[in-house]
Amino acid sequence: MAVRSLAAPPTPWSKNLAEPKIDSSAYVHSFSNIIGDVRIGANVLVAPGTSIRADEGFPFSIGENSNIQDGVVIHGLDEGRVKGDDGQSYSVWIGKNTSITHMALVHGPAYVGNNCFIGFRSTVFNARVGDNCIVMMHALIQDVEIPPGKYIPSGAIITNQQQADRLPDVTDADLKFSTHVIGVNQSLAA
Amino acid sequence: MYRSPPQPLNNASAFVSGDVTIDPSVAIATGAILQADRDSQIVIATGVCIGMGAIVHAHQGKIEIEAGASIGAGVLVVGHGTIGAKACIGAETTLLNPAIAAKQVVPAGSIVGDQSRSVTLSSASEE
Amino acid sequence: MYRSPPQPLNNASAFVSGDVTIDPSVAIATGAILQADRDSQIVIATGVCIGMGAIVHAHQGKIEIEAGASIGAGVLVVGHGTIGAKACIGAETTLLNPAIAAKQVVPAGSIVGDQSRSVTLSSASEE
Repeated sequence: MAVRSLAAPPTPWSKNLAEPKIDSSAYVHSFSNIIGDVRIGANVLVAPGTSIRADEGFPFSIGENSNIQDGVVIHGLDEGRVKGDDGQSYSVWIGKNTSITHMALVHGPAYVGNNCFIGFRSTVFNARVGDNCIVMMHALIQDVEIPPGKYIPSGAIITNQQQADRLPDVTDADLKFSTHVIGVNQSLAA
Repeated sequence: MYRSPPQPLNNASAFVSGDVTIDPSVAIATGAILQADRDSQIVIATGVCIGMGAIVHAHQGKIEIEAGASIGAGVLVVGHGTIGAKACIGAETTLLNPAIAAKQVVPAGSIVGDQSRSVTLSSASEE
Repeated sequence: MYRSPPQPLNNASAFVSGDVTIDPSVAIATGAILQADRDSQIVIATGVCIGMGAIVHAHQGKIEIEAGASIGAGVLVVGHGTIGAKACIGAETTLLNPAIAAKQVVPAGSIVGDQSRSVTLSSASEE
Protein backbone atom coordinates (compact mmCIF):
# COMPACT_ATOMS: atom_id res chain seq x y z
CA MET A 1 0.00 0.00 0.00
CA ALA A 2 1.21 3.45 -0.86
CA VAL A 3 2.10 5.43 2.19
CA ARG A 4 0.72 8.91 2.29
CA SER A 5 3.27 11.57 2.95
CA LEU A 6 1.67 14.88 3.63
CA ALA A 7 3.36 18.13 4.42
CA ALA A 8 1.87 19.98 7.36
CA PRO A 9 -0.13 22.93 6.14
CA PRO A 10 1.40 26.29 7.02
CA THR A 11 -0.25 27.59 10.18
CA PRO A 12 0.40 30.60 12.39
CA TRP A 13 2.53 28.40 14.63
CA SER A 14 4.23 26.24 12.02
CA LYS A 15 5.47 27.82 8.86
CA ASN A 16 7.74 25.06 7.68
CA LEU A 17 6.48 22.23 5.55
CA ALA A 18 8.09 19.19 7.14
CA GLU A 19 7.10 15.80 5.79
CA PRO A 20 6.72 12.55 7.70
CA LYS A 21 9.59 10.05 7.51
CA ILE A 22 8.03 6.63 7.39
CA ASP A 23 10.08 3.43 7.29
CA SER A 24 9.29 1.38 4.20
CA SER A 25 8.35 -1.63 6.35
CA ALA A 26 5.72 0.33 8.28
CA TYR A 27 2.06 -0.17 7.45
CA VAL A 28 0.13 3.05 7.36
CA HIS A 29 -3.51 2.64 6.52
CA SER A 30 -4.79 5.00 3.88
CA PHE A 31 -7.73 6.02 6.08
CA SER A 32 -5.42 7.81 8.47
CA ASN A 33 -3.95 11.23 8.68
CA ILE A 34 -0.25 11.83 9.29
CA ILE A 35 1.13 15.30 8.84
CA GLY A 36 4.28 17.19 9.71
CA ASP A 37 7.57 15.99 11.18
CA VAL A 38 6.58 12.47 12.24
CA ARG A 39 9.27 9.77 12.27
CA ILE A 40 7.87 6.26 12.04
CA GLY A 41 10.12 3.24 12.56
CA ALA A 42 10.25 -0.26 11.10
CA ASN A 43 7.17 -2.53 11.25
CA VAL A 44 5.01 0.13 12.84
CA LEU A 45 1.30 -0.31 12.24
CA VAL A 46 -0.93 2.73 11.86
CA ALA A 47 -4.60 1.68 11.74
CA PRO A 48 -7.57 3.38 10.07
CA GLY A 49 -9.06 6.50 11.60
CA THR A 50 -5.89 7.68 13.31
CA SER A 51 -4.76 11.28 13.35
CA ILE A 52 -1.06 11.97 13.91
CA ARG A 53 -0.61 15.69 13.49
CA ALA A 54 2.77 17.29 14.11
CA ASP A 55 1.56 20.70 13.03
CA GLU A 56 1.78 22.48 16.34
CA GLY A 57 4.21 20.62 18.57
CA PHE A 58 6.86 18.55 16.75
CA PRO A 59 8.67 16.30 16.03
CA PHE A 60 7.01 12.99 16.89
CA SER A 61 8.82 9.65 16.96
CA ILE A 62 7.17 6.21 16.92
CA GLY A 63 9.60 3.37 17.50
CA GLU A 64 9.82 0.05 15.69
CA ASN A 65 7.15 -2.64 16.10
CA SER A 66 4.79 -0.25 17.85
CA ASN A 67 1.17 -0.07 16.79
CA ILE A 68 -1.25 2.78 16.68
CA GLN A 69 -4.79 1.44 16.63
CA ASP A 70 -8.09 2.68 15.21
CA GLY A 71 -9.17 6.16 16.20
CA VAL A 72 -5.98 7.17 18.04
CA VAL A 73 -5.11 10.86 18.12
CA ILE A 74 -1.50 12.00 18.55
CA HIS A 75 -0.94 15.71 18.77
CA GLY A 76 1.32 18.11 20.67
CA LEU A 77 1.29 21.54 22.21
CA ASP A 78 3.50 24.17 20.68
CA GLU A 79 5.30 24.54 24.00
CA GLY A 80 7.01 21.74 25.89
CA ARG A 81 9.36 18.98 24.83
CA VAL A 82 10.40 15.57 26.15
CA LYS A 83 13.79 13.96 25.79
CA GLY A 84 13.74 10.90 23.55
CA ASP A 85 15.92 7.82 24.02
CA ASP A 86 18.24 9.23 21.33
CA GLY A 87 18.93 12.30 23.47
CA GLN A 88 17.07 14.64 21.14
CA SER A 89 14.03 16.65 22.05
CA TYR A 90 10.54 15.67 20.90
CA SER A 91 6.99 16.78 21.32
CA VAL A 92 5.84 13.14 21.41
CA TRP A 93 8.11 10.14 21.82
CA ILE A 94 6.69 6.63 21.60
CA GLY A 95 9.17 3.81 22.13
CA LYS A 96 9.48 0.35 20.60
CA ASN A 97 6.99 -2.52 20.84
CA THR A 98 4.38 -0.25 22.35
CA SER A 99 0.64 -0.38 21.68
CA ILE A 100 -1.48 2.72 21.61
CA THR A 101 -4.95 1.16 21.46
CA HIS A 102 -8.29 2.29 20.09
CA MET A 103 -9.24 5.93 20.63
CA ALA A 104 -6.33 6.72 22.94
CA LEU A 105 -5.04 10.29 22.99
CA VAL A 106 -1.31 10.97 23.31
CA HIS A 107 -0.85 14.70 23.56
CA GLY A 108 2.62 16.23 23.73
CA PRO A 109 4.66 16.96 25.58
CA ALA A 110 4.49 13.19 26.15
CA TYR A 111 6.92 10.31 26.43
CA VAL A 112 5.79 6.69 26.28
CA GLY A 113 8.55 4.11 26.75
CA ASN A 114 9.20 0.70 25.22
CA ASN A 115 6.83 -2.29 25.60
CA CYS A 116 4.01 -0.13 26.93
CA PHE A 117 0.29 -0.61 26.56
CA ILE A 118 -2.06 2.37 26.50
CA GLY A 119 -5.64 1.10 26.81
CA PHE A 120 -8.83 2.09 25.04
CA ARG A 121 -9.70 5.77 25.21
CA SER A 122 -6.94 6.63 27.70
CA THR A 123 -5.09 9.94 27.62
CA VAL A 124 -1.41 10.69 28.16
CA PHE A 125 -0.69 14.42 28.33
CA ASN A 126 2.32 16.30 29.65
CA ALA A 127 3.67 13.10 31.15
CA ARG A 128 6.32 10.38 30.94
CA VAL A 129 5.26 6.74 30.99
CA GLY A 130 8.24 4.47 31.71
CA ASP A 131 9.07 1.20 29.94
CA ASN A 132 6.82 -1.85 30.41
CA CYS A 133 3.88 0.06 31.85
CA ILE A 134 0.28 -1.02 31.31
CA VAL A 135 -2.35 1.70 31.27
CA MET A 136 -5.86 0.21 31.07
CA MET A 137 -8.97 1.90 29.71
CA HIS A 138 -10.46 5.37 30.12
CA ALA A 139 -7.49 6.48 32.24
CA LEU A 140 -5.90 9.91 32.42
CA ILE A 141 -2.16 10.34 32.90
CA GLN A 142 -1.26 14.00 33.19
CA ASP A 143 1.57 16.08 34.71
CA VAL A 144 3.34 13.01 36.14
CA GLU A 145 6.20 10.63 35.52
CA ILE A 146 5.17 6.97 35.78
CA PRO A 147 8.07 4.73 36.83
CA PRO A 148 8.76 1.66 34.65
CA GLY A 149 6.69 -1.49 35.07
CA LYS A 150 3.62 0.07 36.69
CA TYR A 151 -0.03 -0.87 36.27
CA ILE A 152 -2.69 1.82 35.87
CA PRO A 153 -6.21 0.38 36.24
CA SER A 154 -9.19 1.36 34.12
CA GLY A 155 -10.72 4.72 34.93
CA ALA A 156 -7.71 5.90 36.97
CA ILE A 157 -6.90 9.59 37.03
CA ILE A 158 -3.23 10.05 37.79
CA THR A 159 -2.40 13.73 37.98
CA ASN A 160 0.00 14.05 40.88
CA GLN A 161 3.37 12.47 41.43
CA GLN A 162 2.50 10.89 44.80
CA GLN A 163 -0.17 8.82 43.09
CA ALA A 164 2.23 7.89 40.33
CA ASP A 165 4.90 6.73 42.77
CA ARG A 166 2.47 4.39 44.56
CA LEU A 167 1.09 2.59 41.56
CA PRO A 168 1.16 -1.22 41.70
CA ASP A 169 3.51 -3.26 39.55
CA VAL A 170 2.39 -5.07 36.43
CA THR A 171 1.49 -8.72 37.05
CA ASP A 172 1.51 -11.67 34.63
CA ALA A 173 -2.27 -11.60 34.47
CA ASP A 174 -2.22 -7.95 33.41
CA LEU A 175 0.26 -8.78 30.70
CA LYS A 176 -1.89 -11.64 29.47
CA PHE A 177 -4.92 -9.40 29.16
CA SER A 178 -3.14 -6.60 27.38
CA THR A 179 -1.43 -9.03 25.01
CA HIS A 180 -4.85 -10.37 24.09
CA VAL A 181 -6.05 -6.87 23.30
CA ILE A 182 -3.00 -6.13 21.21
CA GLY A 183 -3.82 -9.25 19.20
CA VAL A 184 -6.96 -7.47 18.05
CA ASN A 185 -5.00 -5.41 15.65
CA GLN A 186 -2.18 -7.64 14.53
CA SER A 187 -4.14 -9.30 11.77
CA LEU A 188 -4.31 -5.96 10.00
CA ALA A 189 -0.63 -5.95 9.27
CA ALA A 190 -0.42 -8.02 6.14
CA MET B 1 -14.90 8.61 35.26
CA TYR B 2 -12.64 10.50 32.95
CA ARG B 3 -13.68 11.00 29.36
CA SER B 4 -11.42 12.34 26.71
CA PRO B 5 -12.42 15.67 25.22
CA PRO B 6 -14.22 15.73 21.90
CA GLN B 7 -11.74 15.18 19.16
CA PRO B 8 -11.80 16.64 15.69
CA LEU B 9 -12.77 14.29 12.96
CA ASN B 10 -10.52 14.10 9.98
CA ASN B 11 -12.52 11.58 8.09
CA ALA B 12 -15.40 12.92 6.13
CA SER B 13 -17.00 9.53 5.65
CA ALA B 14 -17.30 6.13 7.24
CA PHE B 15 -14.80 3.34 6.66
CA VAL B 16 -15.77 -0.29 6.31
CA SER B 17 -13.38 -3.24 6.03
CA GLY B 18 -13.68 -7.02 6.16
CA ASP B 19 -16.83 -9.14 6.36
CA VAL B 20 -19.33 -6.44 7.26
CA THR B 21 -23.03 -6.73 6.40
CA ILE B 22 -25.01 -3.52 6.72
CA ASP B 23 -28.73 -3.30 6.10
CA PRO B 24 -29.49 -0.56 3.57
CA SER B 25 -31.63 1.28 6.13
CA VAL B 26 -28.76 1.77 8.54
CA ALA B 27 -27.66 5.37 9.23
CA ILE B 28 -23.93 5.80 9.76
CA ALA B 29 -22.49 9.19 10.69
CA THR B 30 -19.19 10.62 9.55
CA GLY B 31 -15.94 9.19 10.78
CA ALA B 32 -17.34 5.82 11.83
CA ILE B 33 -15.14 2.76 11.36
CA LEU B 34 -16.55 -0.75 10.96
CA GLN B 35 -13.83 -3.30 10.77
CA ALA B 36 -13.97 -7.10 10.88
CA ASP B 37 -10.73 -8.97 11.37
CA ARG B 38 -10.01 -12.16 9.48
CA ASP B 39 -12.44 -14.95 10.52
CA SER B 40 -14.65 -12.34 12.14
CA GLN B 41 -17.83 -10.65 11.08
CA ILE B 42 -20.05 -7.63 11.69
CA VAL B 43 -23.78 -7.75 11.00
CA ILE B 44 -25.88 -4.59 11.36
CA ALA B 45 -29.64 -5.00 11.18
CA THR B 46 -32.37 -2.70 9.94
CA GLY B 47 -32.83 0.77 11.35
CA VAL B 48 -29.63 0.88 13.33
CA CYS B 49 -28.11 4.30 13.92
CA ILE B 50 -24.34 4.64 14.33
CA GLY B 51 -23.07 7.95 15.66
CA MET B 52 -20.19 10.12 14.58
CA GLY B 53 -16.76 8.59 14.98
CA ALA B 54 -17.98 5.30 16.45
CA ILE B 55 -15.68 2.31 16.01
CA VAL B 56 -16.91 -1.28 15.75
CA HIS B 57 -14.07 -3.77 15.56
CA ALA B 58 -14.95 -7.46 15.39
CA HIS B 59 -12.28 -9.81 16.64
CA GLN B 60 -12.43 -13.59 17.10
CA GLY B 61 -16.11 -13.78 16.30
CA LYS B 62 -19.16 -11.92 15.24
CA ILE B 63 -20.55 -8.59 16.41
CA GLU B 64 -24.26 -8.36 15.82
CA ILE B 65 -26.10 -5.07 16.16
CA GLU B 66 -29.80 -5.82 16.19
CA ALA B 67 -32.68 -3.86 14.70
CA GLY B 68 -33.17 -0.29 15.82
CA ALA B 69 -30.18 -0.05 18.15
CA SER B 70 -28.72 3.43 18.60
CA ILE B 71 -24.97 3.58 18.97
CA GLY B 72 -23.90 7.02 20.19
CA ALA B 73 -21.09 9.19 18.95
CA GLY B 74 -17.59 7.96 19.70
CA VAL B 75 -18.69 4.58 20.99
CA LEU B 76 -16.09 1.80 20.78
CA VAL B 77 -17.20 -1.82 20.37
CA VAL B 78 -14.43 -4.42 20.34
CA GLY B 79 -14.39 -8.21 20.27
CA HIS B 80 -17.49 -10.30 19.62
CA GLY B 81 -21.06 -10.32 20.93
CA THR B 82 -24.45 -8.76 20.52
CA ILE B 83 -26.08 -5.39 20.98
CA GLY B 84 -29.80 -6.10 21.36
CA ALA B 85 -32.69 -4.59 19.43
CA LYS B 86 -33.44 -0.94 20.23
CA ALA B 87 -30.63 -0.76 22.77
CA CYS B 88 -29.32 2.75 23.30
CA ILE B 89 -25.58 3.12 23.87
CA GLY B 90 -24.55 6.54 25.22
CA ALA B 91 -21.79 8.53 23.59
CA GLU B 92 -18.15 7.62 24.21
CA THR B 93 -18.90 4.30 25.83
CA THR B 94 -16.53 1.35 25.43
CA LEU B 95 -18.05 -2.13 25.04
CA LEU B 96 -15.77 -5.16 25.19
CA ASN B 97 -17.33 -8.40 23.95
CA PRO B 98 -20.80 -6.84 24.32
CA ALA B 99 -23.81 -8.73 25.67
CA ILE B 100 -26.31 -5.88 25.65
CA ALA B 101 -29.98 -6.84 26.04
CA ALA B 102 -32.78 -5.50 23.88
CA LYS B 103 -33.81 -1.96 24.87
CA GLN B 104 -30.97 -1.75 27.36
CA VAL B 105 -29.68 1.78 27.98
CA VAL B 106 -25.98 2.30 28.65
CA PRO B 107 -24.93 5.71 30.07
CA ALA B 108 -22.45 7.84 28.17
CA GLY B 109 -18.80 7.26 28.96
CA SER B 110 -19.23 3.77 30.47
CA ILE B 111 -16.86 0.84 30.19
CA VAL B 112 -18.72 -2.46 29.88
CA GLY B 113 -17.02 -5.86 29.75
CA ASP B 114 -13.65 -4.75 31.05
CA GLN B 115 -12.02 -7.83 32.63
CA SER B 116 -8.80 -6.17 33.64
CA ARG B 117 -7.58 -5.98 37.22
CA SER B 118 -9.08 -3.13 39.19
CA VAL B 119 -7.04 -1.48 41.89
CA THR B 120 -8.19 1.02 44.47
CA LEU B 121 -5.92 3.99 44.16
CA SER B 122 -7.83 6.44 46.34
CA SER B 123 -5.86 5.63 49.48
CA ALA B 124 -2.64 6.30 47.68
CA SER B 125 -3.65 9.88 47.03
CA GLU B 126 -4.72 10.61 50.60
CA GLU B 127 -1.31 11.13 52.04
CA MET C 1 -45.58 -0.64 31.47
CA TYR C 2 -47.11 -1.53 28.15
CA ARG C 3 -45.12 -0.85 25.06
CA SER C 4 -46.53 -1.19 21.61
CA PRO C 5 -45.06 -3.96 19.51
CA PRO C 6 -42.62 -2.99 16.80
CA GLN C 7 -44.50 -1.61 13.85
CA PRO C 8 -43.49 -1.68 10.24
CA LEU C 9 -42.05 1.54 9.00
CA ASN C 10 -43.41 3.07 5.86
CA ASN C 11 -40.83 5.79 5.53
CA ALA C 12 -37.64 4.65 3.92
CA SER C 13 -35.80 7.71 5.10
CA ALA C 14 -36.23 10.53 7.59
CA PHE C 15 -38.87 13.19 7.10
CA VAL C 16 -38.02 16.77 7.96
CA SER C 17 -40.41 19.70 7.92
CA GLY C 18 -40.34 23.29 9.18
CA ASP C 19 -37.44 25.15 10.74
CA VAL C 20 -35.10 22.25 11.45
CA THR C 21 -31.32 22.68 11.67
CA ILE C 22 -29.29 19.49 11.58
CA ASP C 23 -25.53 19.34 11.92
CA PRO C 24 -23.93 17.36 9.06
CA SER C 25 -22.44 14.86 11.53
CA VAL C 26 -25.85 13.74 12.83
CA ALA C 27 -26.96 10.16 12.14
CA ILE C 28 -30.70 9.77 11.61
CA ALA C 29 -32.08 6.27 11.27
CA THR C 30 -34.80 5.25 8.91
CA GLY C 31 -38.37 6.36 9.55
CA ALA C 32 -37.54 9.27 11.81
CA ILE C 33 -39.72 12.38 11.63
CA LEU C 34 -38.50 15.84 12.57
CA GLN C 35 -41.17 18.43 12.43
CA ALA C 36 -41.25 22.03 13.63
CA ASP C 37 -44.58 23.81 13.80
CA ARG C 38 -44.96 27.43 12.75
CA ASP C 39 -42.97 29.71 15.11
CA SER C 40 -41.19 26.65 16.43
CA GLN C 41 -37.76 25.26 15.77
CA ILE C 42 -35.62 22.13 16.06
CA VAL C 43 -31.84 22.33 16.42
CA ILE C 44 -29.75 19.18 16.40
CA ALA C 45 -26.07 19.52 17.35
CA THR C 46 -23.00 17.58 16.31
CA GLY C 47 -22.71 13.85 16.89
CA VAL C 48 -26.33 13.27 17.75
CA CYS C 49 -27.79 9.87 16.90
CA ILE C 50 -31.53 9.58 16.28
CA GLY C 51 -32.95 6.08 16.30
CA MET C 52 -35.31 4.29 13.96
CA GLY C 53 -38.79 5.78 13.80
CA ALA C 54 -38.16 8.47 16.38
CA ILE C 55 -40.43 11.52 16.21
CA VAL C 56 -39.37 14.99 17.27
CA HIS C 57 -42.16 17.52 17.08
CA ALA C 58 -41.45 21.11 18.16
CA HIS C 59 -44.49 23.03 19.30
CA GLN C 60 -44.66 26.52 20.79
CA GLY C 61 -40.90 26.82 21.07
CA LYS C 62 -37.57 25.28 20.34
CA ILE C 63 -36.38 21.72 20.84
CA GLU C 64 -32.63 21.58 21.17
CA ILE C 65 -30.81 18.27 21.05
CA GLU C 66 -27.28 18.91 22.27
CA ALA C 67 -24.00 17.41 21.11
CA GLY C 68 -23.57 13.66 21.32
CA ALA C 69 -27.06 12.86 22.58
CA SER C 70 -28.36 9.39 21.67
CA ILE C 71 -32.07 9.09 20.97
CA GLY C 72 -33.33 5.50 20.93
CA ALA C 73 -35.66 3.88 18.44
CA GLY C 74 -39.28 5.01 18.55
CA VAL C 75 -38.71 7.86 20.96
CA LEU C 76 -41.29 10.64 20.86
CA VAL C 77 -40.29 14.19 21.77
CA VAL C 78 -43.07 16.76 21.78
CA GLY C 79 -43.26 20.45 22.73
CA HIS C 80 -40.20 22.55 23.51
CA GLY C 81 -37.12 22.09 25.64
CA THR C 82 -33.66 20.63 25.70
CA ILE C 83 -32.05 17.23 25.60
CA GLY C 84 -28.59 17.73 27.10
CA ALA C 85 -25.24 16.74 25.67
CA LYS C 86 -24.51 12.99 25.65
CA ALA C 87 -27.87 12.17 27.19
CA CYS C 88 -29.14 8.72 26.31
CA ILE C 89 -32.87 8.28 25.78
CA GLY C 90 -34.00 4.64 25.82
CA ALA C 91 -36.20 3.22 23.09
CA GLU C 92 -39.91 4.02 22.97
CA THR C 93 -39.71 6.77 25.56
CA THR C 94 -42.03 9.77 25.42
CA LEU C 95 -40.63 13.15 26.40
CA LEU C 96 -43.02 16.06 26.85
CA ASN C 97 -41.37 19.50 26.95
CA PRO C 98 -38.06 17.81 27.75
CA ALA C 99 -35.58 19.18 30.28
CA ILE C 100 -33.04 16.39 30.10
CA ALA C 101 -29.67 17.15 31.70
CA ALA C 102 -26.35 16.43 30.06
CA LYS C 103 -25.37 12.73 30.32
CA GLN C 104 -28.76 11.87 31.80
CA VAL C 105 -30.02 8.36 31.08
CA VAL C 106 -33.72 7.71 30.54
CA PRO C 107 -34.78 4.03 30.64
CA ALA C 108 -36.61 2.56 27.66
CA GLY C 109 -40.37 3.00 27.65
CA SER C 110 -40.51 5.92 30.09
CA ILE C 111 -42.88 8.87 30.08
CA VAL C 112 -41.16 12.07 31.16
CA GLY C 113 -42.91 15.42 31.58
CA ASP C 114 -46.44 14.10 31.66
CA GLN C 115 -48.48 16.69 33.58
CA SER C 116 -51.83 14.98 33.29
CA ARG C 117 -53.83 13.85 36.29
CA SER C 118 -52.74 10.52 37.62
CA VAL C 119 -55.30 8.27 39.25
CA THR C 120 -54.68 5.19 41.34
CA LEU C 121 -56.67 2.48 39.68
CA SER C 122 -55.61 -0.59 41.65
CA SER C 123 -58.23 -0.16 44.44
CA ALA C 124 -61.00 0.57 41.94
CA SER C 125 -60.53 -2.83 40.36
CA GLU C 126 -60.85 -4.66 43.65
CA GLU C 127 -64.59 -4.21 43.97
